[in-house]
Amino acid sequence: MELILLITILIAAALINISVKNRIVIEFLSVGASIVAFLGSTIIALKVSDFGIYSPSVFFSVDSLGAIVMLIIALVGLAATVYSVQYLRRETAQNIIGFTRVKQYFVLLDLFLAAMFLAVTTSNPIFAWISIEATTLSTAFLISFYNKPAAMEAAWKYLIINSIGLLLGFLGTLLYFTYVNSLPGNGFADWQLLTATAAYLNPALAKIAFIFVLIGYGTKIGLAPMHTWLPDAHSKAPIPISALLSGVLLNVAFIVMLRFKLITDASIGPDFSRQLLIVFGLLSVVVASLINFTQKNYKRLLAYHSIENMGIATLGFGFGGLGVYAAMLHIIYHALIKSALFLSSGIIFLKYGSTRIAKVRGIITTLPVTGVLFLIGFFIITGTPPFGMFFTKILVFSAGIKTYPTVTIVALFSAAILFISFFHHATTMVFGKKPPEINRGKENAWLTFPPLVLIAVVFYLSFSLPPFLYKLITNAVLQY
Amino acid sequence: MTYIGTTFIVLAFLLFFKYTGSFDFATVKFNVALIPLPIKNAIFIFALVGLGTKASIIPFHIWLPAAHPAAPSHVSALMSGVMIKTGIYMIIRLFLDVLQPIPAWWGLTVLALGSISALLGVLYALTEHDIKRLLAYHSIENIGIILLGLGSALTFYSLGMPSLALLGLAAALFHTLNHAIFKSLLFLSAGSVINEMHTGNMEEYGGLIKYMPQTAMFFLIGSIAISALPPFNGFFSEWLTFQTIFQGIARLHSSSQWIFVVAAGSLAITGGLALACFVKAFGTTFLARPRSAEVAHAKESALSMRISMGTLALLSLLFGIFSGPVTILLEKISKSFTIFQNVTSLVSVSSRQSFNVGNGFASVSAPVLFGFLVIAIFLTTFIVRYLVNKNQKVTIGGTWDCGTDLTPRMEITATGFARSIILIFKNVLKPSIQHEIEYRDDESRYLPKSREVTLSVGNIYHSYFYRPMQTMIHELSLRAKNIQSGNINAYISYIFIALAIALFLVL
Amino acid sequence: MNIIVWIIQLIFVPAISPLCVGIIKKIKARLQNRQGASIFQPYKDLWKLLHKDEIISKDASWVFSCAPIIIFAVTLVVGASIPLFSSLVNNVLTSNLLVIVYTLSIGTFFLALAGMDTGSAFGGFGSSREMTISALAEGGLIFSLLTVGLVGGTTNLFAISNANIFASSQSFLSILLAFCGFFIILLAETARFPFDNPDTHLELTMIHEAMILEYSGKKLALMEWASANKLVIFVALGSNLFFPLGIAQSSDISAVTTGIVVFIIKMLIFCATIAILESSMAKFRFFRLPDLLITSFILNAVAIGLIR
Amino acid sequence: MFLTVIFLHLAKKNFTAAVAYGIQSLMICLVFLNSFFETGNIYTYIVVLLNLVVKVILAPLFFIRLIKKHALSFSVNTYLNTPFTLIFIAVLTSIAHSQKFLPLTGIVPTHQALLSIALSSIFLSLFLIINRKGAISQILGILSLENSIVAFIVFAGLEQAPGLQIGVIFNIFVWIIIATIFASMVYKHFGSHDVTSMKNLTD
Repeated sequence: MELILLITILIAAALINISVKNRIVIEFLSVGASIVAFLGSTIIALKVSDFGIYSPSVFFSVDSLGAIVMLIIALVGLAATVYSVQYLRRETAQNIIGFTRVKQYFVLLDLFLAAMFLAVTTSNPIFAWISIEATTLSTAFLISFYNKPAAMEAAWKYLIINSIGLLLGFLGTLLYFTYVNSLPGNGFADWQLLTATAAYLNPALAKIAFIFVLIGYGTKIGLAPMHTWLPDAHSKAPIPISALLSGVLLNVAFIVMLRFKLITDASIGPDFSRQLLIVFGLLSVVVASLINFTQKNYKRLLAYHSIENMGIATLGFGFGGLGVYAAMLHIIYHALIKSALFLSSGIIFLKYGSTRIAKVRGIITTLPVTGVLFLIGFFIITGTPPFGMFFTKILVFSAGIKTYPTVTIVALFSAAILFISFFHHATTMVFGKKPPEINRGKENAWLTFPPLVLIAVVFYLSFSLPPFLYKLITNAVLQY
Repeated sequence: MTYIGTTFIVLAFLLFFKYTGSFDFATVKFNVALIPLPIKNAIFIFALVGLGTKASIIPFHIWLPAAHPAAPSHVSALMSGVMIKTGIYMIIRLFLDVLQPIPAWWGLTVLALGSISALLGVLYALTEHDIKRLLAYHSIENIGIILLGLGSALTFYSLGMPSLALLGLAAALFHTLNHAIFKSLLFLSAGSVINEMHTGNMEEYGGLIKYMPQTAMFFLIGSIAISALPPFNGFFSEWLTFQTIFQGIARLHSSSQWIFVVAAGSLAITGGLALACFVKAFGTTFLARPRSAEVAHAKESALSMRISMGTLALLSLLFGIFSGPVTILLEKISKSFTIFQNVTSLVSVSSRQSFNVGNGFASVSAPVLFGFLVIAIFLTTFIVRYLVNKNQKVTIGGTWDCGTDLTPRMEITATGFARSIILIFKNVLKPSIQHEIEYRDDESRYLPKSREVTLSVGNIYHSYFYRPMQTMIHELSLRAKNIQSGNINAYISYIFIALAIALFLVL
Repeated sequence: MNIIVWIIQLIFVPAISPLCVGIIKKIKARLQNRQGASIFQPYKDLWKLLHKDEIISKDASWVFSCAPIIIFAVTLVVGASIPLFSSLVNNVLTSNLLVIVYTLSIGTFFLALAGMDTGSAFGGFGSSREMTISALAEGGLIFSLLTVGLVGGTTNLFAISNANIFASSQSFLSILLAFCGFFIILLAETARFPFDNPDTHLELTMIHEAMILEYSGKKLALMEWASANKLVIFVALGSNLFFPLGIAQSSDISAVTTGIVVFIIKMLIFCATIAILESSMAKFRFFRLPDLLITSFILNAVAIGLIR
Repeated sequence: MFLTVIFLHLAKKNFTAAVAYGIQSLMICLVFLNSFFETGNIYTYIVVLLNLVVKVILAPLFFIRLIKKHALSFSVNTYLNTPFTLIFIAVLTSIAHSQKFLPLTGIVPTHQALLSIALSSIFLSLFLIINRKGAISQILGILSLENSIVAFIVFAGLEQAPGLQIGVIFNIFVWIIIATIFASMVYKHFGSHDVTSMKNLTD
């Protein structure tokens, strides 16, 4: 029941916001909605960890993986919403935007969150497709939020490329129904049914279907070579949206793809899908790390870095075995840290008014707290030993070295290249000599708090997993 | 920089995992036999590169001299004393313990690397005039010496001479210990000098011995110890290393013998050059007249610092005098390795602390030597002071300099001191000398107004190894950026092509 | 009896070293058709210097005044721990070849420091050159001693001179090569032609003299004496390690006396060679010296390679 | 329908292109209608009607209004000139008809020809998007891609529950609105509909 509740509340908040005139109310509504969403999804996650699967109605069913991603959406969504209140106030103060835009922003934000929840929790592939398309549509305007040519261009590319990708995905999705539709019934098939009847699927058809799905949703996940829209969109969107896009949306698309992988494996065994995943994962890792080596814009830096991490997760699922577990953890860590990094980079952006790495120097002197946050986040995300991401990476690679040594070694070295470039950029930004015109300013707690919380969570997770989360992950691993 | 090293280490461990299915050393060691030889060699190379970067062996050393001036002195003391030793520890652990049995060429490779980094390390140290970079390069040199002991140990063991291997390991461990002591001492005293002078550039020091005598004393002791002069500890560990290598020369034949000969030669020359380098360091820092006004404000360092330095100095003397027992102890420790469980030791300490290696091949008694020196010094002083011409008049005068008045610019600089050696080894160091002469007038070229000589050493590792690598990656990255052409039609065609290729590969 | 031998051993080097220098000077003078001073002149010089007053530079520190004593003491220690005329005092405590080499370099170390201490323009480059040469010489020295050590199967100098190293004829060649190497090092270490000119004060050429330029009185005496000791030490090493003939094996008077006589004869030969060399050849340019030292190093390396 | 796709390729005028899209959608509706007559499911009828409203009437109207507003009767030129385009079309069509895609086109053996045509029109629409530089042409291309996919589905007998179809159509509807708005915004910002003028975001 909570599920219906939280989704309806989100949508309701959005709809009410359309008519509300008062800014405070809007902010209050959306923050409240996201808090409710957070609580609801925690309850659901607990339930799932107890009963294995949770489906309030035939239309909805949340499995372990879904629960995990729900938690991510809820947490990051909450952080982003809280953050955006203050962030937009700052921008209105610098009169970059007006009230109507703020309203639009929150409406679309809530819709976006709702769509993502739907995509994860629905039990029907087509509906999942519809909701993912809905995320595209709701974020398109958010990306063109600042209404500058560059933002416009990013949004246009985002719209066109994703639509194409998703249409291909649509075709692939429907190809899975070839057998199910021949069955009597109203043709409303959910994941379980598809998986159950996958064995009767024509193998060649299953292969084609998976290719379409992988290309289609891969576009949304941002796997090379379909990643091209991602850096543009992520770098041009408002910071909280970039955090959501990079931290959450990718994962949503990812798990939908994974569910199709499940069906395909049930039909023709895992090898086929694994090989495809490895190819695309490796491509993404290599391309992202190479491009990042000479990156001039820190938001794009982060964006490409998400591509790389998605690639690593994909590799993990491709390697299978231990890699799956590692990839799950990796996705979780990445979602939280990457959004934290984006949020803190937002503070930097507000301070320096530029997203160029060359312009940003000496954060540690101008914004001490943010600087520390940024640095810690950077250390975690690049897989520096004490933190979780190091172990996930190592586990992924150690899963790979058995079967695909060359792939692993290439991935390892591109990871090293990425670390070096990232290290160089991050240190020059954080330390280094601050430009004279920027003076030390005090930081707003509302802006520094959300990323702080996210990083704290990752800290906690990287040293001890709470039992219910552990149970969820293990179940998910067993399932996928 | 070190991350590349880490990557290689990770790679080596992944290879372990691949064949033994575990990251745990015990397990790996238990079924090390599962690893085929070529893979083992690959592991060796990866591990050597990785750990070599950690331990800053030439040519993987460039991060160390860069890191030291940045770090505060006590941190550098730790870095040189302890941090780079972790690499050594891992090398010992892996090659002597986990990966046994190993082919002989591993040991010889380590030996060769050791001699290279010992020799080049001290040469680069000679070229430096920043005191901390100088000390950093000496750490590299000492790591090389440690590797010499280690490499000979590896070689001996794989050639079936376990007791010699034990000796080599003991030598390596002893030198590790000693280096930790005297290098920390040197860094601390250098640090207190820098605190007073606010610069690491030795060209601006000079005459500090009059302003901070005790620090000078400690630095002197450190220098004596590190340049392996008896009776301080540096000498005895180097002596042991020498003995190990001599044994190698005596027992082995053909190519391996030659590698040992080269190792001995490089070690010998390294000793000589280290001596020269520390004459330069101590001389230009503490002796002669001040080269900058800063010196006059220098004060003796704080008591706590002096105490800690004093302790270290005392330690380095004690470890020298009781080198025999210490070595025995270290051998006991190294016997904890499974391969050395029941190996007859070659080192023995007889009465009068005489400290024998390889029954009568070599022996020295540190206390006797020390006592002998002390007695001789006292005797000489006594005779010269009090027996011969007691009422000698001593007058203080200026330094004679052909009648000209002597300015600080006339005394030798650190660069000038090392210049001859640099020019002798110019094929290795690739020095570049630029003369900038400003004449009084353009007509006569005989009256230079000012002449500036810059003597700099080309960093061949940057220019031939790291720079090309970096440019290569940079190029690749620029190529990769062409993917992001900004043309949406191109982007869509990527998707189309990916789809087509995938479909065609499947169907 | 042993005690007496020991005492002789202890005082032998400082006692005989001025004579050695005197002999070289005399022979050189003869070769230049000069009468030359008596061979006991150096004793008189030392005595005179010891009774002179001193001037010490105001820039000098305690290093300056301690250096002569340390250097002299070092030569005493080394002199006592090498085989001079008898190999029966088998000193296993300090007479290891590495110990000797490195103890000698204590002397070099302090000599160079003393040279820099007064901050004169000469002392600095003097010690720079000295360190350059000694650094390169060290390898050759160790290797040449190591060769005989390997032949004799030990690195204890007395044991080496005791062992009959000419037992096996094929090691003769390597010993000969090693000796050539050693002789070059001897010239370098004792500041002789073609490395250094012991009796010039021309700033272009002097090395050893440049370092002790500031010394006077007792300290100068000690310095001179110490360098003389060093010469004797090297002569002794060369003669007793490479040609250990007639060295006293037992402690009866005849053996010891023959030992002493034989050693003095050897010393005469060495002095003559050095003198003839010095008056027959010119000093090398400084940057040609490394070639010479490297040559000796290579010779020794080959010698080691030849040992079977 | 296949012909309309080709026509879209050839059409120089945006106006005609829009009209052609309308005709294409009409075809889809007819196909749906056909299936309605087969199944007699009333929901399908609603779907047909919605399709008719959204795709056949509204969408072209939007475009025509857009075209009128910005007075760009002529579409921006293509990468390949007409003959090459035709050659490409021929190649793609033959590929789509080739044996390779038998598993895809053989889902319903009776409809194999139709399926092949639908598949080829999918490819052609993709190629259209790649080939055209005009914003509107790209929108049309995507829509025709969607149309051809729908056609493929219908021929392959993969219709979903009408509820879902309505959802999909709603989706498309929203998409069309957003796309047209963006198209006009693009025109506002870049002064033309030439998407190749958007090249600021590289690296």
